[in-house]
Amino acid sequence: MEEVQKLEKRKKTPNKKSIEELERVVIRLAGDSGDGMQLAGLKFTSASVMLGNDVSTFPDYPAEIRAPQGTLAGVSGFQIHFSSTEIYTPGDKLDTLVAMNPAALRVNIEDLKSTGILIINQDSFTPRALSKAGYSISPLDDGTLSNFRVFPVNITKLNKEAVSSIEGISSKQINLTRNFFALGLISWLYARPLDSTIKWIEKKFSNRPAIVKANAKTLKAGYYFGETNEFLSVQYTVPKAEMKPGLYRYISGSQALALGLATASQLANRELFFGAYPITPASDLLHELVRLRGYGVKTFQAEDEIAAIGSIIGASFGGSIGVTGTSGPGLALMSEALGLAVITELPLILVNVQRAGPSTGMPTKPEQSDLLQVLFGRNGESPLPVFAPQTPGDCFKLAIKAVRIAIKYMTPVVLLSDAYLANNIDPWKIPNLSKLSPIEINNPRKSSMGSDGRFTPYTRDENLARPYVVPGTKGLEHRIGGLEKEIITGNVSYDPVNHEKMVNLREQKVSGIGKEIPSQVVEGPSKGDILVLSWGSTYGAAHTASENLRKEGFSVADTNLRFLNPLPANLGKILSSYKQILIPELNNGQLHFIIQARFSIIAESLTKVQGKPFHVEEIETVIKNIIGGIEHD
Amino acid sequence: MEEVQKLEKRKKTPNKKSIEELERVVIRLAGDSGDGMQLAGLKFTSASVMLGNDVSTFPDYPAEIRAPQGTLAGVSGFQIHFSSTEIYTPGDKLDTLVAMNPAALRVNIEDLKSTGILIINQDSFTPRALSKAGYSISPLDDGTLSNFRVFPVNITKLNKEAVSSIEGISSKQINLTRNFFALGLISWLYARPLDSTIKWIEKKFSNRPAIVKANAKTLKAGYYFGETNEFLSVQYTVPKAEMKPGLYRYISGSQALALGLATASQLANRELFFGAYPITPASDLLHELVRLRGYGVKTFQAEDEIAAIGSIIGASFGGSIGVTGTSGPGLALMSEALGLAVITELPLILVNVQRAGPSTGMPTKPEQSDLLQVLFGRNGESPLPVFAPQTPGDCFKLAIKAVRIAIKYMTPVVLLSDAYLANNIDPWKIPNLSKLSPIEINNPRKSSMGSDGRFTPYTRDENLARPYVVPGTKGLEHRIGGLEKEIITGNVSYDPVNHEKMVNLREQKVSGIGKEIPSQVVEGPSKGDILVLSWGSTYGAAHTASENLRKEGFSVADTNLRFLNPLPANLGKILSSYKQILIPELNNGQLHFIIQARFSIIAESLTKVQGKPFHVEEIETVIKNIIGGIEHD
Amino acid sequence: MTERENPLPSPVLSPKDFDSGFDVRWCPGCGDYAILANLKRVLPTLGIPKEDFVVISGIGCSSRFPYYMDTYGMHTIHGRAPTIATGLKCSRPDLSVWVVTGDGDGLSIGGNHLMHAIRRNVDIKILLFNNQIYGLTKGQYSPTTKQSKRTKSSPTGSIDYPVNPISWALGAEATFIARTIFQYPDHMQEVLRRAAEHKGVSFVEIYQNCVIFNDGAFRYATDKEMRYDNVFELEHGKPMKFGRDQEKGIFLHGLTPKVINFKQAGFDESDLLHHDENAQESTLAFFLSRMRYPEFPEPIGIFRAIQKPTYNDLLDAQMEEAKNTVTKPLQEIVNGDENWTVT
Amino acid sequence: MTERENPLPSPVLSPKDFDSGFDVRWCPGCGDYAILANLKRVLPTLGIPKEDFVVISGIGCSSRFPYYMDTYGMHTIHGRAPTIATGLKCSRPDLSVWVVTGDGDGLSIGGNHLMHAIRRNVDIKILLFNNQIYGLTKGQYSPTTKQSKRTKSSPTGSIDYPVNPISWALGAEATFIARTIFQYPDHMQEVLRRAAEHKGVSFVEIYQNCVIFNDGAFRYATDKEMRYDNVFELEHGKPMKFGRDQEKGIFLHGLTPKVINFKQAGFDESDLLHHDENAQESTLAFFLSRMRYPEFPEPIGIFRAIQKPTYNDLLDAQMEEAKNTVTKPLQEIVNGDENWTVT
Ligand SMILES: Cc1ncc(C[n+]2csc(CCOP(=O)(O)OP(=O)(O)O)c2C)c(N)n1
Ligand SMILES: Cc1ncc(C[n+]2csc(CCOP(=O)(O)OP(=O)(O)O)c2C)c(N)n1
Ligand code: SF4
Ligand code: SF4
Ligand SMILES: [Mg+2]
Ligand SMILES: [Mg+2]
Repeated sequence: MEEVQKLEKRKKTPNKKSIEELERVVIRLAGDSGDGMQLAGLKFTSASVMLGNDVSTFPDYPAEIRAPQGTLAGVSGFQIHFSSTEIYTPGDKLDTLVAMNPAALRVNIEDLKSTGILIINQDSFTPRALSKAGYSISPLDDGTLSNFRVFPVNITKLNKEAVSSIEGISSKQINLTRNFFALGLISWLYARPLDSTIKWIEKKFSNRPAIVKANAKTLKAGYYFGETNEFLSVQYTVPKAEMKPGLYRYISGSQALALGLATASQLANRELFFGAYPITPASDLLHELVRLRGYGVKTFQAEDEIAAIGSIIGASFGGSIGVTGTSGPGLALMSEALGLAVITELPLILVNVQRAGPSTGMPTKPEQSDLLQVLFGRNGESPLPVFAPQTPGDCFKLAIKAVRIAIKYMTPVVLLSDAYLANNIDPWKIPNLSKLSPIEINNPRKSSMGSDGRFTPYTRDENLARPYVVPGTKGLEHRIGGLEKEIITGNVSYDPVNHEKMVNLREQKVSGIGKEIPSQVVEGPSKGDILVLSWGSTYGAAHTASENLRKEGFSVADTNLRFLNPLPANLGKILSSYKQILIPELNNGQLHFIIQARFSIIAESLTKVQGKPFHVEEIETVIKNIIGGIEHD
Repeated sequence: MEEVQKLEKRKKTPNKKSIEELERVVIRLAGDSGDGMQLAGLKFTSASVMLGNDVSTFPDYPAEIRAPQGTLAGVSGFQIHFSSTEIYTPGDKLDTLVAMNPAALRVNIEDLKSTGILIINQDSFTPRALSKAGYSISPLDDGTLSNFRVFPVNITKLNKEAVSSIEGISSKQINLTRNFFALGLISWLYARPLDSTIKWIEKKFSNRPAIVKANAKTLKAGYYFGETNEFLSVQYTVPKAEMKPGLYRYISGSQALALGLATASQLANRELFFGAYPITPASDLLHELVRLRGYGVKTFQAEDEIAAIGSIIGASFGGSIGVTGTSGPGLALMSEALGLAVITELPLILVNVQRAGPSTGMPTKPEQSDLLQVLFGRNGESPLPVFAPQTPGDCFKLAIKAVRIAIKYMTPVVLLSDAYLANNIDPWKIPNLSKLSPIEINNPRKSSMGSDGRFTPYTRDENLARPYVVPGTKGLEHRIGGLEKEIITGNVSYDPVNHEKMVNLREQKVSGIGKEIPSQVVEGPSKGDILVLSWGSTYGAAHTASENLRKEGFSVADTNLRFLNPLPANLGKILSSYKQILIPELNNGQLHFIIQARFSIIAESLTKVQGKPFHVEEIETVIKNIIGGIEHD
Repeated sequence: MTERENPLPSPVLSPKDFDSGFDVRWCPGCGDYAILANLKRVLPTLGIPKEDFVVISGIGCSSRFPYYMDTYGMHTIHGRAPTIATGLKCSRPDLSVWVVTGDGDGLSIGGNHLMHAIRRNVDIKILLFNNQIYGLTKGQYSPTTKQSKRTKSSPTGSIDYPVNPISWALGAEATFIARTIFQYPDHMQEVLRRAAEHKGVSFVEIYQNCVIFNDGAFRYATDKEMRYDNVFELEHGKPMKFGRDQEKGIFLHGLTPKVINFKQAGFDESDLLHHDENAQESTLAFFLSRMRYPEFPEPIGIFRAIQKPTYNDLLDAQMEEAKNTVTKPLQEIVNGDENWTVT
Repeated sequence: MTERENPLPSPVLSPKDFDSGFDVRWCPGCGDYAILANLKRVLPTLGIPKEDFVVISGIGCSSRFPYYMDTYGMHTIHGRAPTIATGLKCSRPDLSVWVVTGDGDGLSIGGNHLMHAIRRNVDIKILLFNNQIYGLTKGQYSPTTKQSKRTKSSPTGSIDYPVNPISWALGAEATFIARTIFQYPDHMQEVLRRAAEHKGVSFVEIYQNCVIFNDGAFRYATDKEMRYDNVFELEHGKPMKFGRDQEKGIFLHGLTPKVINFKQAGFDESDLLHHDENAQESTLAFFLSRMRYPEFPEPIGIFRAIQKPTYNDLLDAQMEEAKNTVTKPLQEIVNGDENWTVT
């Protein structure tokens, strides 16, 4: 601890280097997947957040568990955007890149801004490592990096020097601390304090004092190296962002979803039953929820996705809040059972964390290409509500909303997240749970008894919802199932007109959820040249692009759909207020298809199907092109 | 045989009754599911077809295997429309109804035209049977049938009299021949010869002479009864239809599909591998194909639908023509594997025989509600061609076309049939197989070898198809799979730009199939007030309605889509030539959704979701309403 | 958690109380009727309130079962009943959860779920109606259909080797396994009662005759003349014998069974193999499951009944434990370990 | 039917010929490497041309296998490899079709397909890489994970009872069943060779160490000090014995195994239980499958190898028969029995 105090003092004594203030910065730490870049990135994020910056991050790790060391496939990166103004994306181009080996350099260099800072672990640029990364000549020597401000540092060596004298540290362990040296160095560069990281180290390794020492020591060594070494001549600071007052934390989409679901369970005073089968990138939801068992969250690892959704249908029938989480291939397997939930009108939540398809596709990469599947991927007319959170924090909100709607309307609800949203880490203003309104259950009413004295499970309330009656309730025994059912009694019916009525009732019930959906709000002018209509996680990039262009004086508005079915009631009116509608999405135009179908309009589609989120710039460019086109008219 | 000759003679001797010629007639034979109505209907159809009528039929049987005798649920019906002009549907309203018991009467009476002929088996109208059918008073007595020409006949008694003297006939067997008495009676009424039926009986029961005798005898007894009995005073005839010269048979959609697939297999000179799991109404395809084993059709009954499609993916990889057949719930289960076929670019055919949904729905009833599912029910961007035959005969044609396209373009193809098309029986002009052009295989070309001397399975030809190389081919060993693959080499690739290119290539390949699709042809005026745009099996009703109205002088054109993806290239132009587009379909507006999305137009939707095909009249009414609306403009 | 009313004291119930009032829609003569009648007789005797029973089925003729029982029920989708029952039982351990399935529903499309429910020892009661055919889809062969049988989908004879449901359930580590026959009412009621009382998964194979598509498949076991030679009842601790005069006995010969007319041969009952349904290891039960007609008489009754903690109990124990270790309200978990205040 | 070239005479192949040139992407130290190396050694010795091998896998670390073999191959979807292999083998009986699967891929999501492929005796070779964990999804428990194990999805210990893959395969009526261990190269090669040569389905469980998520799960069987007491090799016709000095033997005690230091106790080898891999009934194999560490030493090698016509042969026989009975061209079938001419 005295070490830290010393450090703090040092920081206060002005050093000879100049300090420059920046509005916002994007950095990326990249190395081999064994190099601990994710951890270093998280700690840098913590420190930035504690400093009061607005932050957005993007972790990016290899598909393989342990790809061969030093290969391009094994590169792991963590991007952090920190800012003194509100930000919505992890940033496009990098101000600074830290590359721990040649492979990391090769994979990431194209994202570095020209004149950007490039910190390289020079020790790792061995001939063998270079050739593994596919370099025949070292890029340090061939002039290809001349656009950047390159700082080769002997990180391996310096780290070793810092750590090797500590007692109880094996040579294998020594190299595992390199990430903290790098973190120290970059922390100095952007004037991030080390205390939160040191506290974390102390807690994490509390029973391994040598490891605590080693990590802390090399962290500081990196910091001092930046401070004392001549070649980094400028230190950058990013002032506090103005943020709404309140208690904040940072949170990933997966965490927020898990917490939202647990909160919903408490609000409904019903157990949450989470049945799932592991699949990337949805497994984290299971890992998060299993640790919330103490809060009435029951988890069940099923034998496959069909069993997962089956289990939650059973649990929902029993009165629990049935939830499952999956990704594309698993969703495909759930199609049939989801149809059963639709026709039995049981509440449940299906979280689909989208990844790049088709088929197995690119399992770790984000995409928004399951939208049409969740809407239409079932046999027969099988409508259900679909919501898509826009940010990690929104995952919490929409998780609660989904449970509320599912129970109130007796319907399955799909939440569309994606690999980006699930892993992305954003600061989040923590809600006060006691302020959230309880979720009420649709209990049976007197009117649900038929003339023969038997319970009629398909009587409907004013929302067209049927009563939620669970086994164990005396006198209300009833049977439900997948065959078409008679209006009111729920008995099996093959009557043609009854079938048509039931198809329409199910449709009307879901459309009726429109009244629960807030009016769509547009940012920017309420009429004008162009409206950027995004959905779900593309919010950040779309909004930032629009805002940037508004600042440049363009007539651009933007709005993000969090409710894909039913669509907000005022959407049609909004769409008709702009000359052009631009729909950016991480697929081949699925929302675009829906919008054209629903509103018979011609909209522009901007698609990106690269397993990567949009860059702000990509959207800006297209908007400008379109506006250019309009002005030529 | 002498009996038949006698009968023939009798027929030629003019009887005292008057004969009236009709253009077309719709009759329905209805009874308990144990009453043999399907068989009687089929035989009546045969006879009509032999007479040269155009014919269309619609069998309708209960969902239960053996519903309790005499109940409404147990009623089985067979409708026959026979005509001297071309017809396209089994007809809306009935000219004649034969009701073998009170339940059959109750279920079917609403479809009988007023003044229609109602023949009733009076013996079955016992108090017990009446009450089973939910009648408290006999409808024969309460005047409710006064709109019809009612002919109560003691069919049970008359049949017994005809048959009981035959040696070797048990009392149980006696009652089983009643359907032939009824068939005889109605055959007289519409002047159908009995010879084809008698021949069939002789063949069918060749080793049970007593049964042959009994059936033949009661058949004739029924005929003579009609002829001699006073109360049926008019005999109706329907002259031959003018049909294209050629060899004809009658055929159901299931049969035609099976024969088309077997023919395609011969054209491609590849074994057909049919892997399926039984499901109503698709099981018949398995039953038909298993009998074609002698023609190189291998069938495999899998443990479920996932295994079924898996097996055909394996068989296709091996070089066979992989085909599966299923219905809604099974299709849902196949979603994931279908995506694998898309990304591995293997040819296969999935026949989806649509039934009423959602979930288990009404398994025996037709619906067109899986269109969006086959287009979009897979994770990721997963395009594939979708064809929908319009008639049983068209099933044969499109089965061959599907195989041709699948192999030429290396893609799975979906054929959308439905419960109506599968069971519906139409006369069919039999094609000459030797006139069909062979199906060629996309063999590997020199250009498919990479620079490292390894085969590159994702090289593409001018159609963007990859070569079809099967295991066992020396030197072309390669691996395929569900992960995104590198352009050309097919190696696993996580490269963002490669992914986007592959997504687009798959899309373009499927769009490119457009050039294989005939230009959409419109019947009626090439521009005008209204275009009726139907798809698949709604062809008959939509076309008949339009034609009827054209005859009445309305400006109505009609066209039927057999190719749902890609859509015919000239469709956009056609759509723009009419003031209104009306899209009738047996779902809640799925093609309507697609058309609006693709062409940004406003179209009218006519939906029917009753598990029943359209009546011509239903479409006529809507067309007239719309035209009325247009004229008010 | 739920709007349960106080379940005690439960009124005395009769089979009629379990009548749902629906028209039963099986074919006349279908073996399913007998099973329905017997279960309706057993349920009222269990001391469980009617509203605590739930019957979950898949798809098939047999799976129409829930509609005919005035309990809670769900007629779900093909092969998935065990998954729904598992979720229900885990979330509501207070309920008595029954699964009704067929040889197609349970062993063809649903084999995996059945196996996993069995393996986990979820406390559900599984009744497999085995008619060795797909009834509802009108007569294709099933995974239990005898090889060479001609059916709709195998006009020249099925080439599938049938699975042995009892051996299969043993391979899946079932804690309770029994077999009974649709025409053995007393036996069936006893087996159903025991299945109900077993704490853990109960797997009961019921031979059931499909009169339409596979009539007579079990005649060897139901025919008055034939049954004595082809079927024997397992009784815990008792010697295994059969025949019209109980004159034939089963002997253990290494690891294979031998049938000997032990009375004639001068053996004593005590020389016969004795049944031990509680044997911890499943080898005896497996051995018994291999005895199939026509080579051997077929054992019916309880092959195995052992105690292992149920999945749902283990799950609840972990839930309890977790709840007991909770020290802070959910709000604090939501707040997280690292947070900061913006003022 | 296909564009096969004349497959004979096949050149002499070496393991290197099976190298696909892809970078192998398993974690350093993963047990999968050893299996890959051993299979590459066995395939060239089988006298089968390289182009006639096909390796089909599902999804999982293990399922990346086909990419590393220069044969035909397909990396399919999770759990479905047996279905694809079945279709392939039935349509192309001339090929040597291998399935590579994991404990999750094969026994969790894919259990049903595996069971049905086994039951049907399709002539495919199934290798189940059992590391008792889900590797690819980063460490959740699998159906073979030991109870109480803490994993990502069971932080306080798994409550699932594991399945015994050998017992399970016996319940599915496998005709060839074997077990081997990733660190027993010679044994594995012998087992793989026998599996390849078996006509019918071959089911081989391979213990495989996941260094990242379940390291040491099989230490009892691979550790130099421990293996002698914990593992014994089954040899057809030979007595079952083990121990550093082969001093311990297996005795049959009714239907349960007994382990006795038979040398000390004065028994002769001939008193020991002898292995019979060809036993028609599967009871012996089942009995052996129940011997699990730590209560018993675990048998490895071939549990069972019996002959039954394969599914694909039966299918081809029916096809042949059908073709032989064909008397008229397809055109006549298309024409139908009842037709008429319009002129
Ligand atoms: C996903 C799906 N596939 C297929 C079917 C069709 N199907 C319904 S029941 C059944 C088999 C029934 O056999 P079994 O379980 O033995 O029941 P049984 O009718 O003999 O009682 C099949 C194949 C279906 N309903 N759903
Ligand atoms: C339909 C589907 N569900 C889930 C997954 C995710 N998944 C991939 S591999 C796997 C389990 C792998 O375990 P195992 O078969 O034991 O293979 P290992 O990695 O241990 O070799 C899972 C759950 C998937 N790819 N597809
Ligand atoms: S088809 Fe068979 S199983 Fe189904 S109801 Fe009829 S007799 Fe019973
Ligand atoms: S995670 Fe385990 S099984 Fe997968 S490659 Fe790594 S060590 Fe092997
Ligand atoms: Mg059955
Ligand atoms: Mg594993």
